Amino acid sequence: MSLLLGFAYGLAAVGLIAGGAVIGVWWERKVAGRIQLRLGPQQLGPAGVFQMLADVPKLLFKEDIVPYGADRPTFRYAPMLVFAPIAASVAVVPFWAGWAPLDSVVGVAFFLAVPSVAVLGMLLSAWASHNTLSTIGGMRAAAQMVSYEVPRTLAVLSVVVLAGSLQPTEITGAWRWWWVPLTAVGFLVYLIASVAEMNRGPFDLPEAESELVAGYFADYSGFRWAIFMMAEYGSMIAAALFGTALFLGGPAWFAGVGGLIAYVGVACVIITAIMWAKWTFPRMRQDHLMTFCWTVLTPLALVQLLVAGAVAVWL
Amino acid sequence: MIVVIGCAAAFAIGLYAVLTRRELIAILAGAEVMLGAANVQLVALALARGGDPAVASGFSLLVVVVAAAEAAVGLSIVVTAYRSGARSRLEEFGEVDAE
Amino acid sequence: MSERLVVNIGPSHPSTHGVCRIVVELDGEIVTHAEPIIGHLHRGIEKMAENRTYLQIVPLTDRLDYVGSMYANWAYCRAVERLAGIRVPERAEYIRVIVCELQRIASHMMGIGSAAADTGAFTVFMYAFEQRELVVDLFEALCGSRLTYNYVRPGGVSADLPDGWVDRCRTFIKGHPDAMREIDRMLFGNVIFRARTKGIGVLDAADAVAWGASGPVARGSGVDYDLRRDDPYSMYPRFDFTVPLGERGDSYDRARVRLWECVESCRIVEQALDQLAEYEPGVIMTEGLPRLLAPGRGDAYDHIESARGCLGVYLVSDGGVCPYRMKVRSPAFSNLALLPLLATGHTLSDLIVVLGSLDPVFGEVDR
Amino acid sequence: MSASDITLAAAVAAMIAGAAGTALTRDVTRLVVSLGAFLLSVAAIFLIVASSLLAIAQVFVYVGGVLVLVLFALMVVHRDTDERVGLDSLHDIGAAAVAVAVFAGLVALLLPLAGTTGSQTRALPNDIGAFLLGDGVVAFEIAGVLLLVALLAVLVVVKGGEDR
Repeated sequence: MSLLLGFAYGLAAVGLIAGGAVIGVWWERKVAGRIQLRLGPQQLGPAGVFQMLADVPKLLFKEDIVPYGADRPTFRYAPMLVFAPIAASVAVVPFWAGWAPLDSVVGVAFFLAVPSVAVLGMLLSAWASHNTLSTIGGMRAAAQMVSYEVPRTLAVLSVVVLAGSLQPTEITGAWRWWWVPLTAVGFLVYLIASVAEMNRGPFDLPEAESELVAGYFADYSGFRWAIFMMAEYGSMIAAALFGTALFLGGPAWFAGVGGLIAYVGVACVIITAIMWAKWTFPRMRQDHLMTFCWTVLTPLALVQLLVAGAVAVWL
Repeated sequence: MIVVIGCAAAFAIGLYAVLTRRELIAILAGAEVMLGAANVQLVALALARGGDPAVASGFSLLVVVVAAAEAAVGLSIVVTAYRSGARSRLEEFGEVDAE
Repeated sequence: MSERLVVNIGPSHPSTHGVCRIVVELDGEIVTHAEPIIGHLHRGIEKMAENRTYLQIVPLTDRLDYVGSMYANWAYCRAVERLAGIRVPERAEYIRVIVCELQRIASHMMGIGSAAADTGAFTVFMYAFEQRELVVDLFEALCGSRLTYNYVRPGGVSADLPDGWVDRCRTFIKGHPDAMREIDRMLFGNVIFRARTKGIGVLDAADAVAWGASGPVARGSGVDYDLRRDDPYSMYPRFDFTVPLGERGDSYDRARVRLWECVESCRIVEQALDQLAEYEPGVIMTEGLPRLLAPGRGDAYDHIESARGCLGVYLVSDGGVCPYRMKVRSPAFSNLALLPLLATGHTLSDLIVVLGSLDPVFGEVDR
Repeated sequence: MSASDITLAAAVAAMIAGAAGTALTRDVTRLVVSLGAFLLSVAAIFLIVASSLLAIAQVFVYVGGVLVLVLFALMVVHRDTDERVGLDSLHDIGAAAVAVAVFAGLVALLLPLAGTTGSQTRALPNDIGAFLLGDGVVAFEIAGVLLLVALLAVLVVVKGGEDR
C-alpha cells in the first residue's frame, strides 16, 4: 500500500517538475523578452502559451544522437541520474500545513543531501561524452556543486536551530513572522547557493555556452538534453518552494487552498527573481566563484547560524 | 543475521579488491567497501545485542565522517602522485627512489 | 611533469565570432599556449581581385570585414583614386565620413555586444544590437543593403542621401550617447564584468607598437595613434573630436575605448551633417570618369582608420583594366596575432574574454 | 518473512552486488556506478535497521562527496588517452583464498554474537544528537579535530605536489 502511494507520489513529482519546466521555459522566454527588448513567444495562442505544447513534441522527436567514442550505456542513462534525485527532493516539500508527501524526521537533511547525487550524474555524463569541453564542464560542476553545498546547508541550519527540528512540517508549524527579518541573510545565502547548485546564470560556468559550448551536456540532443533542462528547472522549482516554506513560512500563512495558492505564488515570484538575475548578470569565473563561496557566503551563513543559535538559546 | 553475513561477504570482497587491484584509486574504492561493510556490521551487531540505537548510530556517524576524511586525503595523495610523475599504478611506485 | 590538456576551440564555436580554430593547451584551467589557426574563411579575395576590373572589386571588399563593409570599400577606393589621380567631390567625401563613422558605431556595437555575450551578459548584447540595428536601417535606406553595401565607389559614392535621411540620422545620433551611457552603467559598471575583464590580457604600449596593433586594441593600451588625426585624410581635419585612450591595456580598457569612440563618432557625424548642408545635393561622383578604369603603370597605398584599426590597401597596376596585385593590410589580422601573448597564463574563460576584446572579424583575417 | 525483512534482504543483496562490481569490473564508469550502488544500499540498510539520520549522512558524505571525489580523481588520471583504459587487476588464487578465509572467520566469529534479539527501535535524530554532545562528546570533538587535520593534510599534499 505504502509502495503504491510512493509510486503515485513519484509520478506526481515527475509530473510537477516536467510541467513546471515546460511552463518555466515559456515564462523564462517572456521574462527574458521583457528584459531584452525582444518578443517572447506570441504566435501560438494568447501570449504564446501554446508554444509550451509545441516545444514538447519538438524535443521528443529530435534525433537521439550518441556521439562516436562515447561510453554508450553511461551516456544514455546518466541524465536519469541527474533528474531522479531532484525529482525525489520534491517529496519532502511541505505543501500543506502539517503535510508533506514524505513527512520525514530528517526531511531538511534529505532535501539537502539527495540532490547532491545529481553531481554524480553530471560527472558521469561528462565523462561518457568523451569530449574535452564536456570533461572541463563536468569538473567545474563537481567543484562548484560540492562547494556550494556548504553555505547552503549552513544557511538552512539557522532555521533548523530556531525550530529545533529537521522535519519540514514541524519547522513550518513552529514558524513565526519575526523569523523573516532574523534569517533574511540566511535566506539570501540559501537562494544564491541554490542558484549555484542548479548551475544557472550568473553561476552557469559548467554550461558556459561561450566557453564550453554547453559543458557536460554539450553532446546531448533531443529528449536526453531536455532531461538536463528539466533537472535545472526542477531544482529551481524545488529550491523556491522549499525556501519559501522554511524561511518565509509558506504553508503557515493561511489554512486551506488559499494558503497553497499564496505559497506557490510567492515561490513563483522567487523563480522569476532567479530568472531576472540570470538575464542581468554576466557569468562569473571559476576562481571568483570559489572565492565568493568560501570568503563571502560561508562566513555570512556562519554568522547567521550564530545569531539564530543565540536567539534560540535566549528564547 | 542476514546483515551480519552480508557485511562479512562485502568486507571480504573489498579485501579481495584491495589485494588484486593495480590501480591506486580502485584500491581506495576497495578500502571504502571494507569500511562501509564494517560500519554496517558495527551498527547491526550493536542493535542485535541490545545496544542503544542512538549510541550505535552516533558512533557510525563518526566513522562515516572520519572515513570521508581518510578518502579525501587518500585521493589527494593519488592525484598528487599522478601529477608529479603520471603514476597511478601500484608497481610504478617502486621507481620513486630510482629517479 | 604536469598533465597537459589540449582543447580545440572551433572552427565552429560560439565565441570565435566566425570561423577560427584555436588550439589551447591547458594546465588545469590555465592556458599555457594558445594558437589561432586561421584560414578557414579564406576565399582568395586578393587573388580574385587580379581578374576583376577596378569597379568589380568593390563588392569583393565588402566581404573583407563584413561587420564594417564601408571601411574596406573606402580604403580600396582611396587606393584606386590615388593610383588613377581622381579627385572626389567634397559632398561625396562628407557622405563617406558620415557613413564610415556610423559604420564605426555599428561595428563597435557588434564588438561590445559580443564581448558582453562572451561573459554571459546576453542582455547587453541585445541592447547593443538594437543600436546596431538602427544604423543598419539607415544604411538600408541609403543603399538598399544591410550588410554588404557596395556604396563607396572609386570617384565618389553610389547614391546621394535620400529625402529625410539627414533627419533620421540626427535623431539617431542624438539618442545614441544616452544608450552608450546606459551600456556603460550596465556592463562596465557591473562588478562581475569588471572582475572578469580588469587586469586580464594586459598589453603594454611598447608591445602594442611592436606587434603592429592598431585601432582600439592599441589605444586601449594608451598608444595615442589614430589615423584620422595623425595622418589626416578626407574631411577629418575639419572636425573637432578627441581620441579616447585606455590606461592599463587590459580587456576592460579595450572594450571601453570602443564605447567612447562611438560617442565621439556621434560628434563627428553631427559636425559633418552641419557642414554638408552647405553643399548642393547631387554632386556625388567625379565627372568624366571612364566606364572602365585603366590607371597607368604604378602602385599606390592608402589607409584609413577602420573600426578595428589601420586598414590599408596596396594596389599595383601594370596599366591594364585589372590590378596586377592587391594586398590588404588588415588590422584584425595583426590584432589577432596578439592572442597567444595576451591569453597565456590566464584561465580558459579569460581566453574567451581576451578574444572578444580583440574583436577580430575573420573575413578580414583570412581574406 | 515480513515486508521489512524482504526489503532488508534486497538491500543486502544490492550491497554485495555493488561490492562485487567494485572489485571486479574493468570499466571506470562501472566501478563508480558499482561503488555508488554499494554506498546507497549501505544507506538503505542504515535506514531500515538504525536511523534515518545515519542514512542521510551516508548519502550526503559518501554519495554526494566521496564518490564524486573518486570519479573526479579517475577523470583526472585517465583523461588524456584516446581509448578507454581498463582497470586491470592481478587475480590470483592466493588473494581469493585470503578473502574467503576472512569471510569464513568473520561469519564464525560474529554470527554467534548476533544470535540474541536486540532492540527493534530506531534512533531519532534528537537521540543521536544528545549522545554526540553527551557521552560521545570526546569522540565527537576528536573527529572534528581529525577533519581539520585532514583538511590541512590535503592542502599540504596538493601544494607539495605543485611545487615539485
